Amino acid sequence: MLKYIIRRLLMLVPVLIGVSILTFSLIHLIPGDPARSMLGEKATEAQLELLRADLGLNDPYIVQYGRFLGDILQGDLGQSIQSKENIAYEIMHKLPATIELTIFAMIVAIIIGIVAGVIAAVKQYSWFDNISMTGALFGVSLPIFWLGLMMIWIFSVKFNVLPPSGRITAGTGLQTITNFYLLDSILTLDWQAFKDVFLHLLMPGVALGTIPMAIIARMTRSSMLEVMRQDYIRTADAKGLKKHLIVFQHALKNAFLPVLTVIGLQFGLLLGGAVLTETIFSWPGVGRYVYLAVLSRDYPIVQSTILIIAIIFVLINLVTDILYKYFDPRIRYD
Amino acid sequence: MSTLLEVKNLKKHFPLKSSKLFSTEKPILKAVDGVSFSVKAGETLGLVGESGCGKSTTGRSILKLQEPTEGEIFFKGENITTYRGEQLRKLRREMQMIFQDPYASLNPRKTIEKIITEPMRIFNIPKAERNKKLDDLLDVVGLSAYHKNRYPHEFSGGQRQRIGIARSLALEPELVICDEPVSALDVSIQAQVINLMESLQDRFNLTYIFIAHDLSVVHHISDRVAVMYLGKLVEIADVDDLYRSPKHPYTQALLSAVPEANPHKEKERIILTGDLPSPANPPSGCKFHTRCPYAEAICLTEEPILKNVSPEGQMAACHFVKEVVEQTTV
Amino acid sequence: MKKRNPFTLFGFLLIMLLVVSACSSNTSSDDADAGNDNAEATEDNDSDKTLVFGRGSDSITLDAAIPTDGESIYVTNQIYDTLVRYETENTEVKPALATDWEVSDDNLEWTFQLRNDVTFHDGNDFTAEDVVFNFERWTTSSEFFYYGYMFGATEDNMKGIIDKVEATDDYEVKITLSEPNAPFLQTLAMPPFGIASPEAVEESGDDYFKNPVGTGPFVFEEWIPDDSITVSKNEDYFGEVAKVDQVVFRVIPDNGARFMELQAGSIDLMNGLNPQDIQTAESDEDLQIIRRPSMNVAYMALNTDKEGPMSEKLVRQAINLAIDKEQLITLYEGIGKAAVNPIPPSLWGYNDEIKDYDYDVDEAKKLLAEAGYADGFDITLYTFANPRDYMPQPKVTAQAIQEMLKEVNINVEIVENDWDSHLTATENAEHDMAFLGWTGDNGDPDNFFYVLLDKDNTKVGSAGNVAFYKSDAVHDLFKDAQMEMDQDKRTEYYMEAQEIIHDDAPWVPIAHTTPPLAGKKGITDYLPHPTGSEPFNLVEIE
Amino acid sequence: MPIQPNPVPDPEPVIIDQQQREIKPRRMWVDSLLRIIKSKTSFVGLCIILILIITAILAPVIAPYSPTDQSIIDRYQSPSGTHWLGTDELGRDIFSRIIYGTRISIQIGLITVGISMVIGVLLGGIAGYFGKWADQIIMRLIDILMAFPSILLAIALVAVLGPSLQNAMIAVGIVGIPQFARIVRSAVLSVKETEYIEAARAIGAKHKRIFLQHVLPNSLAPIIVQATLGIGTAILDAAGLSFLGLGAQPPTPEWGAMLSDGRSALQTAPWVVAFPGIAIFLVVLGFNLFGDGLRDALDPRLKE
Repeated sequence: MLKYIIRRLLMLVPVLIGVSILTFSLIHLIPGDPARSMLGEKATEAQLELLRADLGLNDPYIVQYGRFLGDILQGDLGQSIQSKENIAYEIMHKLPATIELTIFAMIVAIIIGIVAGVIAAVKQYSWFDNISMTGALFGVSLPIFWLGLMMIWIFSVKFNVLPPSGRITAGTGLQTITNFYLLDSILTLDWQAFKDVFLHLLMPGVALGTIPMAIIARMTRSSMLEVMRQDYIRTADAKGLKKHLIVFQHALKNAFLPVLTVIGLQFGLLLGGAVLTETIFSWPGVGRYVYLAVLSRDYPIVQSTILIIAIIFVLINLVTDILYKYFDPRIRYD
Repeated sequence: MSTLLEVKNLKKHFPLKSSKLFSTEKPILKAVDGVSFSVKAGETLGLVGESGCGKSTTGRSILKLQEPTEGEIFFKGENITTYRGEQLRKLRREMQMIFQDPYASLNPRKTIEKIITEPMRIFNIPKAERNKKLDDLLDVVGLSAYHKNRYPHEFSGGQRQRIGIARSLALEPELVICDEPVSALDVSIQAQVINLMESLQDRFNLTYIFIAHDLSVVHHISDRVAVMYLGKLVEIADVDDLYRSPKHPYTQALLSAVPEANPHKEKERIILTGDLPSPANPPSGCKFHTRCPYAEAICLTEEPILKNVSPEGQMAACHFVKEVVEQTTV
Repeated sequence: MKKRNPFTLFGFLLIMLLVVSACSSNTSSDDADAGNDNAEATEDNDSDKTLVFGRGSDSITLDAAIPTDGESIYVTNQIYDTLVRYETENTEVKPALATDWEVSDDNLEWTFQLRNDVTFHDGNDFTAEDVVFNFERWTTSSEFFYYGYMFGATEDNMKGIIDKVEATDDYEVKITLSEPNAPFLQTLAMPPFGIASPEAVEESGDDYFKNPVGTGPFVFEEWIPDDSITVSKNEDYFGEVAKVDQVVFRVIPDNGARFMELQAGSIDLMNGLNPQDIQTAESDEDLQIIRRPSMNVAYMALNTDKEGPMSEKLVRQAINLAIDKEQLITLYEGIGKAAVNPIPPSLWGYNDEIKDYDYDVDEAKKLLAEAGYADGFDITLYTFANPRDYMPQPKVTAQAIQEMLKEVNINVEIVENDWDSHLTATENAEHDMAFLGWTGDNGDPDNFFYVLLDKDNTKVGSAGNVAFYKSDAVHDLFKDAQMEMDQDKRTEYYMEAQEIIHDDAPWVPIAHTTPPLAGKKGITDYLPHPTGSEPFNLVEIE
Repeated sequence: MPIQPNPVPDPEPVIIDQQQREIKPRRMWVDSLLRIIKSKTSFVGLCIILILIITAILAPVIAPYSPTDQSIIDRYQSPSGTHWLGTDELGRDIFSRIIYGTRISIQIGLITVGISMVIGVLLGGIAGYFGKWADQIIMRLIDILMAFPSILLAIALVAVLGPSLQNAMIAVGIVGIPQFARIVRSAVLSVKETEYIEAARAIGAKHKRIFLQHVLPNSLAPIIVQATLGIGTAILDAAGLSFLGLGAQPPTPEWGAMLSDGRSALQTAPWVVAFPGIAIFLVVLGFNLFGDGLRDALDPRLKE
């Protein structure tokens, strides 16, 4: 197992290098002079020169890349053109918001997805099966930005039961420790804040979790159906084991592996979907950060944020693969 | 009869994937490990051996569908081992192949016409000539013209193999390598196809290398037979000599397994013990020693070379050929 | 292989979550601590009154001297004081850091008596030397745009018309001008001339813009970019100490979402109400609409400096003719009046004899043909994503104009940027046409005319005159008006200038608005100032 | 143990039968079509797609108004007899805009998938066909592309290229490349091992011919499935970019952009947001249903 992990980590190195090269090149993909496109077409030559020197655009690419890589390895992601803010600091500040949102969305997706999938499989061709699978099909086709707006319209405008944006009501006075507000409110036993944060999470979380929920439900169902056709399940059935015992003790355990892969993949995709969700719900995370940076042509921010998210994505995939190997009795790793 | 093809010390090794994480030593599968023989124009050489012995690899290496690891191949006196690209493509006109599996060797998305005329298209033969040739070929292999717009799946195995044969003859080659052309076919159809091939040989003056795992099939069509075991030739001889008096214990074992037409004739069957060793990890010395009933100490350490064992030019690779001869002739 | 229960996965995930959070708190322990302090501070005053103000975009900077945008000034206005301030409801000047002032007969020497009981938020005493420091600081860089606009500073003459600033006593400052400047006192009341603590400026250096220190009614607490800025009451304020303990400026970019937050009660007050939401707010018994007195203009600047059609007067007039302002103004849902001149009619000096270009497509086509553009041309219209007080629906307005100009074969490509980038782009003259607007800072017409239409302010990279309109005749009139102290004579100059401007048509004036704010019913004494921002010390919340 | 082989090979009818089923091209298409029509869901998908195409072609006939005609006075009218789906912020007829939007969506779907497919097939084909270092290099490149969440990569690319529908299509197209490349590669790998490819080499066919005439046609089924599903995803992603203001620019009646423009009136005129969203949803659903059906019909092994 350790060997496998080491090998996977080694395989990660070229991918990460590639990822860094690609994000590094982003700024050079800008048609024309990147400095000019950041400062506008009538910027004076002196201003341009200043920015070029600032970004080191005059050096050969290889030198620039080396410096870029060196800076990253030291945790220096440069600074914003507009606000001159330290980007690494900003990302560290905003990342917890995004991670909290994606984890919440994923938990919603996993719980509802697996439960719906299992019931649909156990009661194949029942009305529940039909409805939940139709729902799942709809789920993967829904534009989440539309879903988000419709949820706001229904739950905030029509019924006014959920807050339409943000992470927390200003002035709630939550003591921040980890910047994962839900966790913070638990740690400080601030139940008022917990409720507030939870309500804020609900709509964006569900909106973001819709697609993975649908995919997990479909995967769970088909994987369960396959497992339940296997001999050992029939044997268990023949032995007279209780139905729910068969389902949960035997079938689900074995049907879980393909679901796990899907979960890992979707987790990464959520990071992308977060851009739309965070924009709609004014969620102060990295998704909205990178979006605003795109609008204001703040390329260093775009570059760095994308790099960080890609690294997280790659790591999540790695963890999924390792978990997969860990749980799969059929796979050996020597 | 002049020598059409000569193979000298042909080797084909495949590197295997290492199962260890950081091993410097890469295991190698020696599919063909030093094979030499020659084929005369107009004759048929049978190449026989169990599956995995390297006979198909030998055939593919001669056609250079696979690049030989070592050794030389002479075709009409020219060393074609180093041929690449355009030179090699030209060579295809003179050397062709008939494949083992008639179900897999025809592109399912092309019509019979397309399949058979494709070689001619590749070599830019004019359309009129192509069409005439197509009709001829269909006729020769026993199919009718109305088949030409059909797809392979509409034919039976035997018919498909005829299509494959027609394709290989389209460029009028001199040498045809037949890679177990009938092993996938029904017995009744096997005979038809072999008869067809024989008549085609006469008609077009073809030279065959006929690969088979089955001595009985080869007996009928071959002029000479070469027997392979784990990437090596163990015996090569005229067909009649070989069948009458096999010199190598492996040949003997193979022959003894061939059923006789006369059920009353008593026959001593030689039963080989043990499994076929893996070519990735072949035995030392004589590769056959693990299963040879006559094996002795020398066989474990020293590899026998292929040598003349009879005045007729029969060759075998065994340390004890003489004794073997005596014992079996008694 | 042993059997493992896959459901330990959930446990595993939870542990991962904990580890990740632990890591994040480790790596950013500094700010986590800072966060703790803040949180504790707020927790201590749990019963404190916090006013949450929702707005569309974040401040660009908290350094009072730099920003030109309303959102930044909104906040700096709380943190800083100026020598003089405006009256709460109009642009009359009243004492602030200066208690008294007098001007010499030649109108060149201004002497200010300063308060002696003021301390900066960092504890330093406020003295005359600090005023000198600030004035000198403003001449060190063209980054301090307002100084340049208001006092005519250029790269060659960074001081502009301010010759000398001296501390004649600990609490007396003398400012010597090189030429008379009529709106001078009005100008000094503008928030950009807020006095910053010299020590803080020097200490923070490049980071001063996010660590502002002034003398104002509120003390800066925290800035979470794109999210919120928190200021808390200055207990030692020399003026009226704030009635609320904290003001949080929250960024909620979407007007609709912001209004929903207000409806939901998570914010107390907001600007940038969508015009179409006014009715909803009025019919909501928990909410009130507060209208800001009008002193602004929204316009479409035509880049007269750009080679091609925009440099032709006939084309610019044709564009004015081709725009159906009556239709356009309906997009304002009753909060706007069609604009004719660059200044709002409420301001003195407004020329009401000028008749607006009538909507006339045929005439417009004729003019275009005359200018040689009968077949039309392609052109860009730069607009911004975030609504502004004077233009609540920039994108829709842009589309409406796009469609109108299509009638006269002008093919408009809309380029939408966020607010910061829009300012940068237009200052850099990238546009053919651009939306922009202006809210008067000091109640003097000069503050509109000189900033927006004088050739002095056409420097690419920092232009306030984004039409890049360079008329010497107009420049002379503006200059004369600046140096003339008599208001009647100044009015004459401005009347004449408006006629020239109307004819040259560097703009399509669009609208003057009375920007609506919406707030909870419980808010009292919120008195919106015509200049667009006001200190919050008088506001009371239930 | 007697050494094999038995001189009389077993005619294995089972294997033959199976292989025959796999390689009946014409029959396969007919069968697939029948299966799709029989399956209710994929039939629904097919219908949606057909309606979409017909609508796009007949847009000027179907739409009661021009998609860009504005009448500001009539803005934000709720759905009625004159304006079936109401009007938007400039008084434009939403129904007409959605009808014309079908053209944009089809254009987006085809061009984007076209970009992904051509490059993906090329890369995946080369990787699978030539193997070795070509495979190594290409697949590492694909790995790198796949290391980015797709929407994010698209956003980054648009950020660099500048916001426009054309650039959004390029970006979404690039983001879709890895999917195609991987699918094509694995299809090519399995086709490459077949004897008819060796046969083609034996008759002297050049790589180009072998690839285009033999390998590609036999790898088609998964490519078609991916293309169908890909169109749905592409429309969704491009709408997302337009929603963020990074795609279609006004006055293009692109659904994502329409939805985005209607946001500010969510309280007073929710239909401005609702209907374009439903249009996106239906079309994406159509391609998803049809793609799923195609997958089941064309290649049972590709089932999830």
